[in-house]
Amino acid sequence: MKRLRLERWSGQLFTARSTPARIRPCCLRQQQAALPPRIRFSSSAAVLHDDLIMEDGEELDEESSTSNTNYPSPPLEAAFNSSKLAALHARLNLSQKVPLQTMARTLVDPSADSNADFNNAALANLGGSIMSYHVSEWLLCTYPRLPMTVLFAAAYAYSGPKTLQLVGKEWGVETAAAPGEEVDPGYLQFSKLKPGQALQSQGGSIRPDRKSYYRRGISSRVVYDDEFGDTVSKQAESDLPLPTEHAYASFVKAVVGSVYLHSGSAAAKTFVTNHILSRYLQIASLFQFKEPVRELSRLCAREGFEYPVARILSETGRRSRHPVFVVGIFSGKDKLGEGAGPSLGEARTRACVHALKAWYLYSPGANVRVPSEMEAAGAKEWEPVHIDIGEVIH
Amino acid sequence: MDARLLRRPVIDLLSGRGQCLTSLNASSPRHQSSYRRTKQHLNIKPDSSFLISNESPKQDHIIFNPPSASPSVLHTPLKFLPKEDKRRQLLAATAEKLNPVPSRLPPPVSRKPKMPHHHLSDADIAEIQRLKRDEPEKWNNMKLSRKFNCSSMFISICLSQCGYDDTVTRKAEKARLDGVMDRWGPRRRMAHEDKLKRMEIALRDE
Amino acid sequence: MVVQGIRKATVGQNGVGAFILQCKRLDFHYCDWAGSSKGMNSFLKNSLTKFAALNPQVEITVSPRPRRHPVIRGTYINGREKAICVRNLTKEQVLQKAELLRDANGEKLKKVTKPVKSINESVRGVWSPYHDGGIHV
Amino acid sequence: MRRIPITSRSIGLLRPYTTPTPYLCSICKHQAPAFSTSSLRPSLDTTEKIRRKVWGTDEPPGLEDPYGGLSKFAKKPKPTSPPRQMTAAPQLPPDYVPSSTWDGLESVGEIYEPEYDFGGFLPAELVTDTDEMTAALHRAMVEIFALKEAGLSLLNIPKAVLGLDPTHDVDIVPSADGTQLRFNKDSSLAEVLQALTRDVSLSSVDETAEKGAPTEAEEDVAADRSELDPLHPEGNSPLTDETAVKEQPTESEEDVAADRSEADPLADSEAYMPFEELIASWDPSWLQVSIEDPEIKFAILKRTLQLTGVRVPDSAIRSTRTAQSILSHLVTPPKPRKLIDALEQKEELLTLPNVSVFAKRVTPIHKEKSIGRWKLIEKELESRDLPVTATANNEYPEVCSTSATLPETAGETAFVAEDEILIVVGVGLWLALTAKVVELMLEFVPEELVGPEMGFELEMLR
Repeated sequence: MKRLRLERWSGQLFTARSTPARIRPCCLRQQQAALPPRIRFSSSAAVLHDDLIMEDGEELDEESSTSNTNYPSPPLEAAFNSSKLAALHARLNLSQKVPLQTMARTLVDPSADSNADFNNAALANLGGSIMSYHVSEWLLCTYPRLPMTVLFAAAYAYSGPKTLQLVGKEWGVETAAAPGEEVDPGYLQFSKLKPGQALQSQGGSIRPDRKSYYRRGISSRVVYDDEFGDTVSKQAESDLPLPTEHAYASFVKAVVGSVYLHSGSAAAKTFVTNHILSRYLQIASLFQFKEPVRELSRLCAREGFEYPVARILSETGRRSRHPVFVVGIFSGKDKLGEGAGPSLGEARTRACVHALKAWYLYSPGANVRVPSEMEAAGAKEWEPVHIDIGEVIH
Repeated sequence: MDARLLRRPVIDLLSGRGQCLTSLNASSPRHQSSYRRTKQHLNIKPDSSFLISNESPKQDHIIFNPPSASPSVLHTPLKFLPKEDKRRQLLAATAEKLNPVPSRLPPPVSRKPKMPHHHLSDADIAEIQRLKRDEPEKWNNMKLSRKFNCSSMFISICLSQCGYDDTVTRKAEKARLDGVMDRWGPRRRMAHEDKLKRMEIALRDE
Repeated sequence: MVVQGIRKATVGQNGVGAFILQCKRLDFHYCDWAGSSKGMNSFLKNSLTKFAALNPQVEITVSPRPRRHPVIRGTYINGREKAICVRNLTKEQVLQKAELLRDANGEKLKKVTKPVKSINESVRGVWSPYHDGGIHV
Repeated sequence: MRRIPITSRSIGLLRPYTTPTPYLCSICKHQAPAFSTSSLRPSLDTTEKIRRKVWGTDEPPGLEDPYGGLSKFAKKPKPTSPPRQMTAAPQLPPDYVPSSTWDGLESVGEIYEPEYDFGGFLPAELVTDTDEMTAALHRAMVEIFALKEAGLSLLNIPKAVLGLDPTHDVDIVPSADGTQLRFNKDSSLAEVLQALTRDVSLSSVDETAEKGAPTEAEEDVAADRSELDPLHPEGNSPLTDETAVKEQPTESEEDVAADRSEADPLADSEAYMPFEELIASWDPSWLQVSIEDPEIKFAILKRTLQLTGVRVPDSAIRSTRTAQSILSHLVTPPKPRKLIDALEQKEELLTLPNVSVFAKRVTPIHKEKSIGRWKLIEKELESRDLPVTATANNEYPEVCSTSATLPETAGETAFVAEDEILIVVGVGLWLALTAKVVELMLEFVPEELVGPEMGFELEMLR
């Protein structure tokens, strides 16, 4: 493909790249204005090289230039020639403060480029923290009585790798087949797992109690594990091949991190609210009970309510093949919940599950204030949110 | 607004579209096989709360027509609301009017008389354990619970510490039950499996 | 552990919170020689700048396709493609086709009978015969 | 209804069988019946037939034409011309000799003559360079404003573009009471005017014609010049020089040579100055000079046309008000031949970040390259000794044992794996099959069907 290069490419870009120490400028704080005008036609590296010879009229050393094209990720200046990247930037409605180089960097996974100056590991770490902070503060303030396990599951549903893969795909990001210098910087670059290849062990977790006879309780998960209750692998950054969902997750996190770095915390919060927290989830469907009847009686005992009694609200066809019983759970004279089932036992179980969910899913309102709102200038005085004493233990 | 509320049922009656009133009793000779017939059939009389009567208020008002559906889990019962919640007062005010506390509660599911709680002394518990230790074959849980007037659950808790090794009994009991299940036919087996599945689903509330 | 959490993934609702335009890429193919590309070439020369500036979230590529009819090809976020042959169309008609592709969501065309589609739970719940006060026989 | 062919009609049976019928096509047979029962009658016109029928006789009474007289559609007799009178040939003079060449004869029609040759007033070569065009416009404006300043008629614009440009060092400054020329150290009004008038003098006389002696008009101009002298005394010396040289009534060749030789030293100093620097040396406000006056505008446009050969469209003349607008019409780039050339000029399109424009067709290889798969494909193809692209290498790869049997003329490449055997099916057609398949094939193919072309390889296989 002929490459129409209107700007003059000077040899300095190439000489800078030929330094053996592989020093490339870090893009994190570079501003867009300082860079050459964006005129693009094509982005194939080989043709670029041909044109360089033709336009500059100087003979580049073939051997040296080919030996230098082994960078594992596209160069920084390619970010300005990629229309895909610019379209992605505009599609996410990012501020102009977020430069295209940073955008390009968020798309390079550590498994593609192990150099920490050019991959998104640091950005993803930062963005992941910001995202999980906003998700968890919103969940905790909106549903203050969620059990810890359900809270983990809800956090996973909002910011887990599966969801972030969906988010990344809904942003229109595609994966590159293999990372390399010639790849368009608008593609997500990581080294893919081969079919049938097993996940590499990450070298154990950081938990101090690695022995199998230790009980991995919920409280220890809060302390030692990550925001979803999973163990954190010991090896922080690895350039091993990884599943696609993890690559997408680190990309989305890195975008949040870059928004935070360039536009500030308020913009990052808005971004997380718009793209992550606006997604649809029925939190009521995340519960899996084991012994709801006993749990409800323990709850009533703890809270000082009267002992819950199951009462038949209505029934039909008791002696038929398909009876239906509607059973309500009453504590004293107040109805806590009700459920319908084909047998009295199942109806009672359903009624207890219903009552327990009604307890756990108490919400002070959808627009409850979260602590990060206090960061805004001129925020109202903080009113304490409802804090629950925790789930029922029996 | 008022006029419209009034107009629709009146027009329905006059235009002969009020067949919904009779359709419940009279068996329809035809199936509701067309869109128009279905729509016409579903064109039912509005709830009485929508109708204007002499008691209906003369000013702007809210018509409260609770859904005929099982309540949502997101509607926290009054009892579960925390003390500082603002909805407590509102719900308490409306609950009196809308759901007056019934003078007679519905019948409970299990009519069995409740066992008395916490009436056994340590000596009684030691006696239970001794009986089981001495004559394990004779004293099973049901007999013990009947003798001491307590729940069999309590008996099982007591006996878990009595020192009697019941693994053999358990195994034999399990083998007996498995033998019974092996004799089941396909219909009963399927019904049993379905029941287990339904309980699983009930625990997930799906 | 009493209550277990079930792991699920949230469902995106485009337009609630953030809106992502579903058309992510428009390829304009033209031919320098053939007369059927006349309107397309005029569009590329005159109107593309404005069109591209108005739609920065769409990646736009212009490439020749010699000895073929001019085509606009849209690539969508759901992975599908739509292509429209714009042979012998005028500049304005080409612009209309480009806007059509930009506004499409990539799904196959289907008849929309209900004006509102929602995945939200019904506010009044699913009707149940046991909660209607019952019919007393 | 289907017609009965004429040969099978009963009437046709009347014909004797012995007469051989010549071949007739079916159409002719139908159109011309071979046997006619109607008698031959004299042809009568329709009116006559009807008249006979009406009257029932063959000689109907009355006029042939019932309306009497001759119809006006009837052919009128041609007026007979009087017979041509024969006249005697004129008497030639006794000394008449027919000429054998055309010398001295009156010429009629288009015959090339040098004096009829139309010499256009436009230069033969159009100016395309932007800077040169700008300089020409500047020169034209300086000259026109100089003429105006001197109070001369604007019709004095010389016809031909001659001589050097004395206007390099003149600035055009818009001022409140009109446009003014500001002469810097290397120029003067007189010099400009002198160059102009010299051009006038040169152009007034035809170049091809002799211009040895100064004509009356030139003397008038010289007198004009002498009047201007007191105004600009510093322009005196070149002026006198000029006239001195010119007034020498020498041979024309010398005059022209002198003219040129005089131009050289002046040109030396300025001609080597690039146009960019020249334009940069001028006060940029000259582009904003108002040329509302139609007379001036016309004169400037005319002079620019002479200098550059580029015509400003009539529709644009009305809307031009400044030098800038004239320039914008003059320096319009040539029409691009390809769309990509047109897009290249659209800076705002190319600077849009979401647009990429390709000059050549985007092939699958480019797509694979952009997602990084091409290097894998290349590696895999090379590891199998396969050509990367169709045109990459046309050499045959290593073929295990059958390489000698490959047809030499085939331009394609055959790829045979190690466990496969090549079978030539026809010229340029071959199959690569595994040995097992070939054995199976041989079981089912009868011996006699294995022809000599095929048997070559099959024998080798056995």
